[in-house]
Amino acid sequence: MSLLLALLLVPVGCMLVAAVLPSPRAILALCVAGAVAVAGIAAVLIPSALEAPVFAIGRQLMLDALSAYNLAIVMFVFLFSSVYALRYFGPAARDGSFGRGKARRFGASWFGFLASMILVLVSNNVGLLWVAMETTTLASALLVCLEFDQPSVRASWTYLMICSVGIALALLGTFLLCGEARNVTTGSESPFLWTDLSHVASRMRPGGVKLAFLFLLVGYGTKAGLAPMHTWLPDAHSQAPTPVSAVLSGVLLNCALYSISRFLPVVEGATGGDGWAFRLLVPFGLVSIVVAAAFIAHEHDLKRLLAYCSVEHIGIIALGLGLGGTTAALFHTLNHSISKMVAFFCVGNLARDHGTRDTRAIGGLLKTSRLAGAGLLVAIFALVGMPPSSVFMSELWIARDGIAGGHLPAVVAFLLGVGVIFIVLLRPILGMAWAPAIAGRATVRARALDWPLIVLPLVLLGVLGLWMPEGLQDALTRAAAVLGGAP
Amino acid sequence: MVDGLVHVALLILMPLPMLGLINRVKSIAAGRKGPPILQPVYDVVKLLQKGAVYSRTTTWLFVAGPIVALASSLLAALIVPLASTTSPFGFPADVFVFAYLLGVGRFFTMTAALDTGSAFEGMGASREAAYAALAEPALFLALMIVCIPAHSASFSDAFASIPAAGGLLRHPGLLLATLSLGVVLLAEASRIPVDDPNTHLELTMIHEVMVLDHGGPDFAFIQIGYALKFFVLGAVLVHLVLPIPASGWMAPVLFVAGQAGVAITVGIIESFMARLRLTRVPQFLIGACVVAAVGVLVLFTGGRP
Amino acid sequence: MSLNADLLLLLVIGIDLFIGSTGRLGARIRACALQGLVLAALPLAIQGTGVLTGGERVLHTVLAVLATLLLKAVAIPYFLMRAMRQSGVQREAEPEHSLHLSLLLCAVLVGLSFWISAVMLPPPEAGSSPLGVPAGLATLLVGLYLTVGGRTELTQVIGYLVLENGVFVIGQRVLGEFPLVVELGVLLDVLVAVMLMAVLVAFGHRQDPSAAGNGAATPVGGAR
Amino acid sequence: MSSILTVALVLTLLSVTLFIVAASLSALLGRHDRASLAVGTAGSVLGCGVGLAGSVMALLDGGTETVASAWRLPIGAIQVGIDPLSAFFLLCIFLVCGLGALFGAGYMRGWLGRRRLAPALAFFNVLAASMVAVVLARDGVLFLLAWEAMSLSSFFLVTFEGDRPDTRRAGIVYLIASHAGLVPLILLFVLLGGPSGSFAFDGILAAGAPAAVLATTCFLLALAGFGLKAGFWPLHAWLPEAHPAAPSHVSAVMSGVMIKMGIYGLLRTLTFLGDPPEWWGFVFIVVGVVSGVGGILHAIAQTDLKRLLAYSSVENVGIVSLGLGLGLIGRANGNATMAFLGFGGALLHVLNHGVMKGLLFQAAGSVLHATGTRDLDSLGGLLRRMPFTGAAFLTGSVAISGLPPLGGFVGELLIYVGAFTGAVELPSSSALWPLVVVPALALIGGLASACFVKAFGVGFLGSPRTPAAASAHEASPTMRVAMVLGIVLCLAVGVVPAVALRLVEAPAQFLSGAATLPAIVPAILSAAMRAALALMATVGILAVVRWALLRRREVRQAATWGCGYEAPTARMQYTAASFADPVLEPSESIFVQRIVHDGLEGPFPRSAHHERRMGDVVADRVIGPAIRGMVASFKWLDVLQQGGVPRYLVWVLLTVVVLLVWQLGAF
Repeated sequence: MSLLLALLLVPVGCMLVAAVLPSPRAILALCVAGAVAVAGIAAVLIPSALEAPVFAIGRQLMLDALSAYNLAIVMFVFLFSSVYALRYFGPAARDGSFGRGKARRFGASWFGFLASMILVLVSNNVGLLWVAMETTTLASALLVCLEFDQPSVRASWTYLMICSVGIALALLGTFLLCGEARNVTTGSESPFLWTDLSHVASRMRPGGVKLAFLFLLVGYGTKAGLAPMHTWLPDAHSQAPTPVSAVLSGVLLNCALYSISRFLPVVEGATGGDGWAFRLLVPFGLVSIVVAAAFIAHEHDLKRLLAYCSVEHIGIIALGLGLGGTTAALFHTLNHSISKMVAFFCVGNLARDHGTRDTRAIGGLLKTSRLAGAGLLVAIFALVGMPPSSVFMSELWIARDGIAGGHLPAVVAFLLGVGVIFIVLLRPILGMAWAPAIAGRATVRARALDWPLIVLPLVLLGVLGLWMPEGLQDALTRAAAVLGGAP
Repeated sequence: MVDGLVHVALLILMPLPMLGLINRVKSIAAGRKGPPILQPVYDVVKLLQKGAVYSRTTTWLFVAGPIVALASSLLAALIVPLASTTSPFGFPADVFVFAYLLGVGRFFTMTAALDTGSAFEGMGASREAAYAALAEPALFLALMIVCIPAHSASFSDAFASIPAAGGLLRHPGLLLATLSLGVVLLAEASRIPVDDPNTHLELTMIHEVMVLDHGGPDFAFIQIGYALKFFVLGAVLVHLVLPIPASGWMAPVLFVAGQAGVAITVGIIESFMARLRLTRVPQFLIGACVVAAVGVLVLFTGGRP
Repeated sequence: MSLNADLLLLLVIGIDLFIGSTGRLGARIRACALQGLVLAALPLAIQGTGVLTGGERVLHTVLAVLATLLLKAVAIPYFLMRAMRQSGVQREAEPEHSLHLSLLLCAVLVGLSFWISAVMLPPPEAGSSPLGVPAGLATLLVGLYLTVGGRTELTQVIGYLVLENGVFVIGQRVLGEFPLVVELGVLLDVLVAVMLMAVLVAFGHRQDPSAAGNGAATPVGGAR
Repeated sequence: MSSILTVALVLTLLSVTLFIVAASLSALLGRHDRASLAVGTAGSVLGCGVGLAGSVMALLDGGTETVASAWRLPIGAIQVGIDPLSAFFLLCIFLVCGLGALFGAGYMRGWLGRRRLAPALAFFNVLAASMVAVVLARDGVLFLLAWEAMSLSSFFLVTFEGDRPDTRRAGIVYLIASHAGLVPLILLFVLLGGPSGSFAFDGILAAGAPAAVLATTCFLLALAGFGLKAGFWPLHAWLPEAHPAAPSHVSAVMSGVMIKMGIYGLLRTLTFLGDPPEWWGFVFIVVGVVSGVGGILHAIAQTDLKRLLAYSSVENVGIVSLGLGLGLIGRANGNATMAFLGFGGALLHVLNHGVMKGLLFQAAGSVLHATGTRDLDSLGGLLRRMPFTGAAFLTGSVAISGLPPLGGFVGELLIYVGAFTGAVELPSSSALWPLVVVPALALIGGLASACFVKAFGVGFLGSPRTPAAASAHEASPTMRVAMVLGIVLCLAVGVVPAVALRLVEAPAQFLSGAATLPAIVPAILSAAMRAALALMATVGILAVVRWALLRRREVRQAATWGCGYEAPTARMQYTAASFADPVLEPSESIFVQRIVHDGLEGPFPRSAHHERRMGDVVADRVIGPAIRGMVASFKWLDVLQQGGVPRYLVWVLLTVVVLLVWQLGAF
């Protein structure tokens, strides 16, 4: 299917074009146009991929229900973030502080980032997956240090270092797994392709596969931001320009988790399907939630707050997978991406309006910049799982599936952890809402572009909390079927 | 019908002289002759004929206080059987209504006291509130000891069943109930050792200081209401102690004798006991609650009667 | 399996120990380059030189060997040396442990990796070098040790490269050949290294490298 | 399925629609305060009127009906239904919310021009709608949704004056509390829905009563989750913070009905759990005694009028809990009379408390409106200046002290009789438990009298202590209308208890399983009515007598007799704290006292300040330290995020090592 290839090549092409375009504003426009184009291709591809897997380049690329579902989320967030980038860098592009060099660097890395994420999702080859994953690190590290000042370079350095080591471990895991697979593949079967791996899984030796999975889990888990390997995340997410933060938090983590989850059916097939691999995710999920709670309690930087909140939600998704709530976890992925994206947009606007991201220094949230303030408040309410946001629904769903699977202690710990985060995350935000507006700070009117960027996703969250469209339900079921589930 | 008439007659004739009797006993114990037994009646009649002086601070509530206090005591007195085991106004569960009627009277007496805006009367009201709250459980527990054997929360049934249960002496629970009720009587009727009706130091008074500002008919109402309250609680005590028959001429005689006994006992207590320190009063009342609680436990040991 | 492969793998381990025992950055970088050279030679040693003259995967192998050689043995060490000179740091500032201790630790790590591959992993297939996994593992562990224990960014990068080399060796041992993706991976490592180098240079310009990377101390940032 | 029920259900749903439309409109009219006030109020009042009709119809019909919709929630389903239990609580909601909205229309005018009113009106309507939805929900997910909407909307109402520090504190405390309560509720519904695989109440009921262990777990979870909302001691700590902070008509709704949603939830959960073991009833009795006595003692200790009322709500849910305990014991022992009396008394008290606490909060609000303060010791003499408000507060005070002839008495009487019935008719091993209720209720009643004499006496009687109190003005007409309606309701329940009985009859039978109305109940209620009427008649007669006596006599005005002291000032009146002291003295050790005292210094001291605050023992001794401890214990995790790249890598490696060691056996 050539469309699948186009999905990859269009961003690559945009990347090359962005690297040579002369005007920053043209590059920003290209970002939007390119994102629209890729989203359009994805929109054509996804329905058919949900029905049956789509292949390209001799089965090296594949888009099945699971990756199509994730691709939809990626494209959604990416599209919105591209528009937001226009809004975010627009003023700087006009006054010259977003110069040509920076713009080119941004445009190229932006599309490189998109291409690598798409590659993560569409690769049918575990090696290719690894390469794509590494590429996302590279592209996003460039984006993180776009400003190239001390903190951002430092954050970028930490990010590169930790994730590279992590991903090296994942490579080791990949080698080990493929080594095991190589012993049992016959004929045209390749030890590198998902499609074949799942066929031969039952013939592999459980011990070797388990060892490989441990490395894969820690390796890709580092990239996904599961605690205690999450340490790079708050720095990188808070130092990146806001559109980048939104994509990092909103979808890059999902991609990493997607990589782990892809291995689950293979490992399960090799180990007799007793849920060993799924169970391994549970402690990571719980630890992530607890660690996030602990750090949110002391944090004052808005973007770092959101970054830790991502650690929490990735933990919840991992927990959901581990407890047998595969569908719920996938639904939660969507909800988290949307809400985190909006939260970052709002924080970006607020930080620009107030000149700071320190929760203690911002007051009159709902007065000084009304739309961004209200949007942040609503987004945070959604993120902490307040109904009627869909996050509440997916968390409830995970709890239900966990109980149905007989994991009472884990569910109790999960609910308690989420409850603690509810409090510690809302406290600074409400503090900003209640604190008197800083004297002399004029009310900042929202631009026309801000309205759809902030309001649309929030409305979507509310709608999804109260109404499950037939199509989404179907997609979730099909995507979950790819993963199977913990017994 | 006759019973009802006797009831009303006793209600009209006895309460105020009982107070006179107490004073007489105290005087005699102090070696004085003392005022006539009917002195309280004379006082009330005189008060009823007087005009009134109202504080500029007060409102209609100040006037309402004595009226409600008297009305509630009157109704309570109609509920409790006097010289009989039936009362003209008895009904199922009247025990609870009885206690709450006394509560209404107290509520309005206290608010009337606060209406004057005087620190003294506030002081009295505050103490009244505290001690009444502590006396309440004792009263209810004691009444339960009486009512449970009768399987009915009505005074008529309960009093009728006491002789069947063997009276006071055969029933240790009943004895404890009597003790407890005695304390409640002293507290509710503001007698020594809880309160001293004769003191002239406002700082130490409870009931008297609450009604300092009332005069004329209002004060008369208060005095009558107060006497009725004493009388009706005394009546309950009498029924616990003496086997008052359901009817017949013996009933009024026994009852009047019993009430006189109550008055004399109170008079003797007042003569030979000092007022408790205010901080000790709660202990005294909690003690009454504990006694009544023990009475309930005694009642339940070996199966409920 | 030829003797050559065993010798090469032994050499890899030896280089690990050397890197662990020297405090001079220049020496470490050179050792790294040597290790890259060895790694480039490894496929030839395993598959025999005959692979260069015939067979279906000639081009493939040649390219892999050349890429490895070029990158791991030449380009990266060159960049590292440049970065070292620019940052002005010649040796590990005040090594945390004495170098003897460091050497001892590396020796223990090497021992550990032999033990792990003997006890925990399945025995090697007949005909393949028994040294493959232990050597790879040892390289990996020493690399990790250098990364974690490194006090300057340069040491950490060197450690990371050693670690990569370890994964590379293990991959070769486990998979027996270079699949396309591993080659891509090698290329990527270069990119990573270049990135790291860029960062390093940035640090060099902005002095105070010792405080770098302390995320918790990052002040609450401005409008971003 | 009867057509009356269908109509009733449609009417209640219509009321929800009206609330939501009113909420949206008043929010959209954001900048036009007057318009949004008018629209919001009209919507609430209209909705409550419509809903009231529906709920009364359903209550009189006494049947059960459930309707499922085809709407797809992500999980769960939209299912609503009405049965006697729902209908009764709907009645309470519509009554109290309607009066609250009416009062609020006048009350909110005080903020005109100073604050945007639209949010308060919108959230008030949302609160009403969500409470109705809680009661109508027949699916766990829908229930939780409505429950959280209720918490959230009331949170925004509590923080209406978010710029005040104490309000902020209250808001945070409230948020923490309501979320802490949500966790057990989620677990509860997940556990209940687990076996049947769906959250629908029908499904849960159809799955049959859960096994004993599961039932007990569910019971305890419900007690924790719903008890927190209901304000059971010691889960009450949020209540005295949150309720006073809200605008007064909202406090009225929160105290009057919102905390009763906790009671509703408990009762609804009990219907799922099959036949209750006896000890559940004992638990309720213990909870009731502790809440009642603890609540009222803390109420007496308060000098803040609205805080006092909030603590009194804790006391009153304690009384409700006593009734529930009796009902459960009755059911466990198969004694339908006792069960009916217990549940009936509890429900009647729910209704009564809604009305009278609504009235009291409205009166307190009108005082706040007029004087700008809630501090009792800054008030005084208000009855002269605000006769309507004073009468309302007095009526509420008498009623909430459980005194005849007002409503509060009837509910307590039923509970007393229920307890007595239990003490007489149960096997003697269990009979002591109901007997405990009698002295407990008596003590609570006595203390409540003391509390409200203090509140009314210090606040409304005597002479004004501050200029603000001296210049107080009467409430506006709409506020007065609301209060008069409240007074009438209080009186009506007390004087015509048969009507009140008709309202609780169906739900009490539903809960107790009594096939018919126990014969003793009408007898008692008619007796109560006679007592109330007789009392009123006697008071009337005596008033006439007094009038006749004084008609021809001299009636003079003078200063209060000061025992010879000639220059009394208003500051010399007895204060709220002094009044409370003798009552609290026996129990002083349970309070956490904060005494601020800058003592007299030197031979000629200028002025001195002495202040005593009675803190909440649970909040100050347990919850506060627990939360601080938790936050402090998070500190040690900071080690994860210190030390830069090398240290971060150590964590990654450590994870690998731990995993390897942990899973060593798996290879």
